[in-house]
Amino acid sequence: MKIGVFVCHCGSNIEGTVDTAAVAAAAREFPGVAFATDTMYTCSEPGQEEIVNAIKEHQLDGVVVASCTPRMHEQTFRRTVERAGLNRYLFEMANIREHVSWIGKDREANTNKATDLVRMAASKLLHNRPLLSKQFDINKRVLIIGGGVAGIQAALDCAEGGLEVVLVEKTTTIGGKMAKLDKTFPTVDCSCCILGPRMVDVAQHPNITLYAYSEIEEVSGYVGNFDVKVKKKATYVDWDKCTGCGICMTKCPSKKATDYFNEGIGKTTAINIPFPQAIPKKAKIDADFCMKLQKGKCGICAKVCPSGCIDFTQQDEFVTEKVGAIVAATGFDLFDWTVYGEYGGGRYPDVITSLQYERMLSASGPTGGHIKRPSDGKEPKNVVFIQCVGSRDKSVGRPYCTGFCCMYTAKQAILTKDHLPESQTYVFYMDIRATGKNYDEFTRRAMEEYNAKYIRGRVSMIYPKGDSLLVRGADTLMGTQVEVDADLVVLAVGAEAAAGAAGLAEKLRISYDSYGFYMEGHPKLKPVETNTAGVYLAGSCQGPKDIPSSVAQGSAAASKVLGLFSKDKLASDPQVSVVDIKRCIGCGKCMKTCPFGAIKEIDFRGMKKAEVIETVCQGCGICTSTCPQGAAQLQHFTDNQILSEVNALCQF
Amino acid sequence: MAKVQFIKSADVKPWLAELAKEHRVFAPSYDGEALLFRPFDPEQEIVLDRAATMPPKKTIFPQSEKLVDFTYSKDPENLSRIKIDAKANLPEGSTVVFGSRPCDARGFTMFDRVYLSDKNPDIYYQARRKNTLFITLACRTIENTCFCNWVDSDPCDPTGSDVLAIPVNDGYLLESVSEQGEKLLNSKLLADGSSRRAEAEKICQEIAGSINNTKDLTLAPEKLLAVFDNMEFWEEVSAKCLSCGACTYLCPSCYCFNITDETTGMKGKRLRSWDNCMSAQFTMEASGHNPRPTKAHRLKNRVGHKFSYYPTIHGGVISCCGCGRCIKSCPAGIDIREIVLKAIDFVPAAVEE
Amino acid sequence: MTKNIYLPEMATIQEVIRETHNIMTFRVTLNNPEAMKNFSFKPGQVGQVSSFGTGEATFVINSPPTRMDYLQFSVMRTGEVTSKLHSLKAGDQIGVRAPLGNSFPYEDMKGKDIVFVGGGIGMAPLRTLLLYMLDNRGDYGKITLLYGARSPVDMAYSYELQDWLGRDDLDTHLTIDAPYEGWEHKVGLIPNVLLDIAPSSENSVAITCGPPIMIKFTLQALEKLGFKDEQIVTTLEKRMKCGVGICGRCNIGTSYVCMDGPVFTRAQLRQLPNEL
Amino acid sequence: MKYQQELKDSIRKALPGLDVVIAWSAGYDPLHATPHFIRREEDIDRLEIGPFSVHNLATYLPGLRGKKVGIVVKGCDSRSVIELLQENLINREDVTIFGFPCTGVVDQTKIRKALGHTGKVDFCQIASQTVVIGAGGEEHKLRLSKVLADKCFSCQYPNALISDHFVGEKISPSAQTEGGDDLEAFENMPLPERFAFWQKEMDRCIRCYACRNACPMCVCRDHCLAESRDPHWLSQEDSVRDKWMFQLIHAYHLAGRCTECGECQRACPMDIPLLLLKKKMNKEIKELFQYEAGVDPEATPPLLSFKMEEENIKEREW
Amino acid sequence: MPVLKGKELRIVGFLCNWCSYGGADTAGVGRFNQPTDLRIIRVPCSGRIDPLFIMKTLMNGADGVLVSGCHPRDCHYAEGNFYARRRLEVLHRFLPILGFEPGRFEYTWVSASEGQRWQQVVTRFTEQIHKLGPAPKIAGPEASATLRQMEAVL
Repeated sequence: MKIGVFVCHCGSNIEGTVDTAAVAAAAREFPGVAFATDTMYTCSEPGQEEIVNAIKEHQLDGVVVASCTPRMHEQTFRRTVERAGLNRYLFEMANIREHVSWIGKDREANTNKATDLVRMAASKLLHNRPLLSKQFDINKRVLIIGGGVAGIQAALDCAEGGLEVVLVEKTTTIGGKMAKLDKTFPTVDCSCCILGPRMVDVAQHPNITLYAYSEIEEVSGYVGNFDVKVKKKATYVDWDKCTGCGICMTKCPSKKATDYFNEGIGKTTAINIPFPQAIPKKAKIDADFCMKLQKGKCGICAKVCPSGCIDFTQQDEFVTEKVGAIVAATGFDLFDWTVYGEYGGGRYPDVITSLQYERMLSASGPTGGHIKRPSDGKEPKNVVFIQCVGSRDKSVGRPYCTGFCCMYTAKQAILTKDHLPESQTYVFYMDIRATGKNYDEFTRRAMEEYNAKYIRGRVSMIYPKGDSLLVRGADTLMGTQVEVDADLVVLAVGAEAAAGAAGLAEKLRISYDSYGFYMEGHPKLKPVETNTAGVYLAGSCQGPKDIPSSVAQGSAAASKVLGLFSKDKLASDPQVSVVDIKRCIGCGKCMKTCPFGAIKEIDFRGMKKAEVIETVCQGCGICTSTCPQGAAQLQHFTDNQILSEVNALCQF
Repeated sequence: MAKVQFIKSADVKPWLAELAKEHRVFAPSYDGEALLFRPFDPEQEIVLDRAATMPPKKTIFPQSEKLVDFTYSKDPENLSRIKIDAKANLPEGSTVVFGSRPCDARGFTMFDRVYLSDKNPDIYYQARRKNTLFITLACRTIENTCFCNWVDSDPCDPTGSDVLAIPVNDGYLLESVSEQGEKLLNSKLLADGSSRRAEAEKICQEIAGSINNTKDLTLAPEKLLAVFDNMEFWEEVSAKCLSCGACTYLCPSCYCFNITDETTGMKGKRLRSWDNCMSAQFTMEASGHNPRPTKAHRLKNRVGHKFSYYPTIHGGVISCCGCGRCIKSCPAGIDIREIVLKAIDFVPAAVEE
Repeated sequence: MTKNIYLPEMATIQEVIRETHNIMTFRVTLNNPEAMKNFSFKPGQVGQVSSFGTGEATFVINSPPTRMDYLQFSVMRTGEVTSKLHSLKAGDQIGVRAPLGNSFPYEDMKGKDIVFVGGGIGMAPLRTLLLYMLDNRGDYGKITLLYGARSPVDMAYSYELQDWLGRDDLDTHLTIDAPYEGWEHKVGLIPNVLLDIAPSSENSVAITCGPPIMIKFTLQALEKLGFKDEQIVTTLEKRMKCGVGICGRCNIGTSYVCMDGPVFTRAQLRQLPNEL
Repeated sequence: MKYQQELKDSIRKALPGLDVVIAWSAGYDPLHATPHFIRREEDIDRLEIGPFSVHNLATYLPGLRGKKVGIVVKGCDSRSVIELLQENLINREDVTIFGFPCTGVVDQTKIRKALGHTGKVDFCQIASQTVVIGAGGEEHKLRLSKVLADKCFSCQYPNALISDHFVGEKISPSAQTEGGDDLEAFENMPLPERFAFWQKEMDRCIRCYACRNACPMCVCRDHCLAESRDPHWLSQEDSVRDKWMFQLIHAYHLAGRCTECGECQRACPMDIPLLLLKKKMNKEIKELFQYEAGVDPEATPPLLSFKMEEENIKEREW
Repeated sequence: MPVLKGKELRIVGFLCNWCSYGGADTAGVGRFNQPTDLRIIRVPCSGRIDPLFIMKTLMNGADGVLVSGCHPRDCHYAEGNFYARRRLEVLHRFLPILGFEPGRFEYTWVSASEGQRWQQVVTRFTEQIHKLGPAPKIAGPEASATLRQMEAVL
């Protein structure tokens, strides 16, 4: 190999403390180096031209640039050498700026170190091989997991973009948390009125296949070609026949079933449709409460159903969908606030969550939009809101800010006043976080126009006092203790990762943070991508988000999918692991440790061997360091390449 | 007429110290639990009453040696013009190996026929061989694994040695075998030993009598060839083989090697290192094809080479000196004698018409 | 002083020719003019070619002894050394230990009709003998060449083939395994094409070289055409290190491919134990 | 050996369904046994088990994959079988395991040392705790405990942990639970001495790779890094550096897989104390992950798995 | 050649591309002064670091080896550093049996944003190695007792 070495001055950034000419001179003595020079700004137009010309003039077949970090310009120079006809992988960088010139002033030591780094790069380069991407077909269908507002947005955008969409929702209806809300901030318009039509669009869109009351069982394959096994959970109702007429609900004798949609405010029937605007509007039997399923007696619903769709023998069903991309939009769950003993730990019926309160405010909710205390059904006069329940609290392992509670509390304070003009609201808060468009104005309105009393401080205890509650807390601005009589206490419960998020992440082979929220590809630059190609994120599964942000992410994820599918074929990153079938003994250790399921077992003339699925491999190299006989080699970081660097640095 | 000298047991070390002034001297001493031919060290005990774990093979045929040293140098005018300077360094100086056994010394005669052929002499081997002298110790005790008598040798065989030392009661009778050997016997520590020849001869006879009964291996070459294609035979005898190299590396007559290159920066070397025909790598071709793919094929070649091919090429001489180290050191207890005898006795199953 | 059998002659690559996607031909001269002038070999003999730092590999000298401007080796990329050789360019230095091994019995072939059957890289050893015979054309009878490859792009020495096809003292047949656009010659597997051409075995010698599966069926075809074992010559390939019968890995029973081979008649091969 | 006949009967019954049964028979002298491949009924008679049944026959199993194989195992050998099963290197349904209660095997190096040089060995009798060896025309009496392998003193699994046929009665493990006295002693040596120790020991290595090939868990054998050029970890030079590095490769590749059967050390013709490295590795693995190889066929070796929170790894203040 | 005699020791770092290499870059961008001994080998993930590389580096005569990856749970490849942690910890505990001071090898986690932390890690590790001094060197082929004698010309 004939290597060209270009040592960059980077103006005085490098030259200031490194004798680049001396580095280039030393490089001329290294094995394989046929040309070496120092240049002013290698990354500049003339600098790159110099490389191209040198490649042609000296018939170089490998290039080392000693300059800044490869994280900055590796791509730049790879394109440069490609322009000169070399394979982009016949290029190495020595980082003599961030790792040398900028961290010390000793010119002798720096020059020596820079020389070492160039030696290392040149030695590695001697072992580099041209690598080529492979093209492969893609299945232009997208799976969206979660039918909340983010999922709905992503589904509709993708469907509008002409893609076939498979939307999988865990519960019997799409709509997610937003469907439960009465109003939205800061416009105080009807949540259901905004969302409802979008939900109908989903139901009616010819490109969207909706699996409600379904979950992801298994995901295999890779970007462009995922195989997804979906579990359609048994509803005991044949949805093909169910018209959603609701007669069954009116006749069902079991009326003590948990009303999940209404957050447990009130009860519902064992067979039910969660709410009138549900999509799909289909009934489901809650097996835990159905007398027929529990005791074998009853079956009234079957008798009254005009379309004969009740099927008590129904089983879970599995379908496999082939898709090319996946959007996870699995949302969040509410923090279990009962860990707070000071708020009663769940003992006081009149301490409720904000979402329960939301259902109470909703005209289609269990109370028909009337605010009633759960304990006695009376209208409350004093309503106390407590902020940051399960947010910004290290003691319960939730140090992060949920972000949207300040706003919905302001909204609820306003609505409380609207519903009960005689009422007085109090808000115990830590800080008011109102950074969105028109947000701060909104919280001010709650205080100024709706007379919500904001008290900066935490609540230390809630006591029962007669038939109401006494809320004791601190007012840190006044520096005093305060006690407020409360007829109803609403807790602004924070968001946490949805139950099962971790399990799904493992199926999707994406990572999640220590709270269970999914990790985006890059905190700034890849907000909806994950580190698994072809898997995107939307909404609160990545971290708590309000509606506009969730919708924005839904659209962003959709645009990423549409962008991905704008090509007919995908190119795989050739920096992947390759198994030398002659060396492989089929022990399977690589398969066991691959975080991406990118290695499969194949049969080679009757012997078990490992094979890397190029398109799934992400290039981490765990298999390479696991394989005892060195059969699996991560391209561009092979054992020989790393050993050559070691040997260049330490030869006894 | 051979020179005959006598040395008292107590004078052995002083004599070796004398020899060490002019030669590199190797003698058997313990390194851990292994008895090895090590550079003579007056501080160390020399152990002569038992055969060494390793034969003194390394003294002429090092485990690895540099065949070629090469240096790259660039033309400063055109860095891609690279000159390569390749140099061979031949070993110099003379060596005396003390305490080798007749089988050990005889092993090198198997090398000689191959390494010192008229057509292609190996000059590295040649340089060491001619300058390495063996003061061989006749065996006083026989082990279960000894079978030098099967391969046309005996415990007092001087073949391949320069001096034969026969242990007598109070010392050793030293008989020169070669001219060079004779020159070693000029020390003042040595006395004329002619008077004790009879005693020594008696001892030799005694020992020869105590060795295991000999077997006639005349038919081995043809019989081994006859079972060449009988893979069932070879699979059975090789079943317990682990394909390691203990047998070959401890064998005084195994001479196969590998050649590999190593480079560091602008310098490099071409190494010759011991290789092992029991390893699958030995005949593995770059394409992945292996003419000897299983241990059965490889053991067949090893036994075949020693007891059939080599004798066929080299006038009937079996390329085994009967030292028994391969049996003793085999982690699976393979007994090469058993295999050869089995092949000789093998009667092909009658084919039913 | 005795020659050091392990020390290669330094040589310079004069020209590199890319034959196919995995075969390259190197034309080399020994650096020592004296050595180059005195270099003599016979068709079929091989050399150990070194890339210092990587190692040696064995290749037949496929230029004929009658054309001594350079020594030619054709290298198919299979392993470490061949890959390294493929990266070399004109002007680069290599080492050569040659000639090694035996040669084709070209003297015994005088006055006879000659049939060459080569497949893929197996054409290399045939080339040296073919060119030698063409350079001594009067000594030999009719010469037939059948050369086959998987496809036209896998055919080495394509630049010479036109010349060979055009000669009237050489009956050249080219074949590929499957139809290919623009291919004007035969299509079919070598043994089948050989049966079609059906060269006479009368006073003939067949020399064949190629991949094992081709050899197997070509031998059968030759047999059908009446070629006796003594009339069939082929060359063997084995992993070699020393090239001079010492290191001990290329033997088949008592025969060392590096010394007694690589050229064997089929009759000789039948005498060897079965370990190819 | 008490149960020998019972074992033979058991094998006789099973043999018709098996291609081969691996056991031991008498070796080249009365002090040695050798692996014995039983294919035919008449081969059974030569089977012998006892203190010379040193070889870990599990080593042969991966090479016989695809065949129906019977294997006689000591307790320690059975752990290798378990480990091979765990790594899917053999199929459980293809292997028939014959177990017996093992009362310990000898260490040939210790015998050799105890006897000194004797010449020919004529006989050997073992009666309870004494070994009587007839060699060089004399009788040598040795206490069995003087020549038993170190591993037997601390043996916790004298009975096969996994078997299809177990002959005899199970015996209880050794009272001595702490193995590795030599390791402890070694770890008390100053670092420079340890460094010097290995240099000296590795110097005499002849690179025969008996240690590797005798190891039941070294399943790469023909594809080992030791001889490979791509990857090129080692040169073929006779240097302590390369030889020592190979042992480190061996030890590391066995981390969490080694059952301390000691075959590496037993096979070494140069008597290099190779087991020490593996014992150390095992000790650390056990401390870190409470894991012992070759006990549970369903377990995952610790270096092929992880926990998000590692109880015993204190990532130092680094 | 490699080390500046008397000034530097040979210290080799293996850093994952996504976190620690970035952290070292961040330290550079921040102009956080560091000792010059360390040479960094970039690998995609700490999971790519075969502990044998570290052994090989030490066997080749390095005085110290430093490995750094993403903090646990932050691995770009989700699990790489979890495997690395186990393997490196085992190695760390194993090295003393060979006679290497345990402090010659350390592993740690530095994220791409932790430039300052990287500076501290490098400084501290370099100091630690200087305190230990040059590592004991392993004999090369020339040190084989037999060979040495064989090659000695009398």
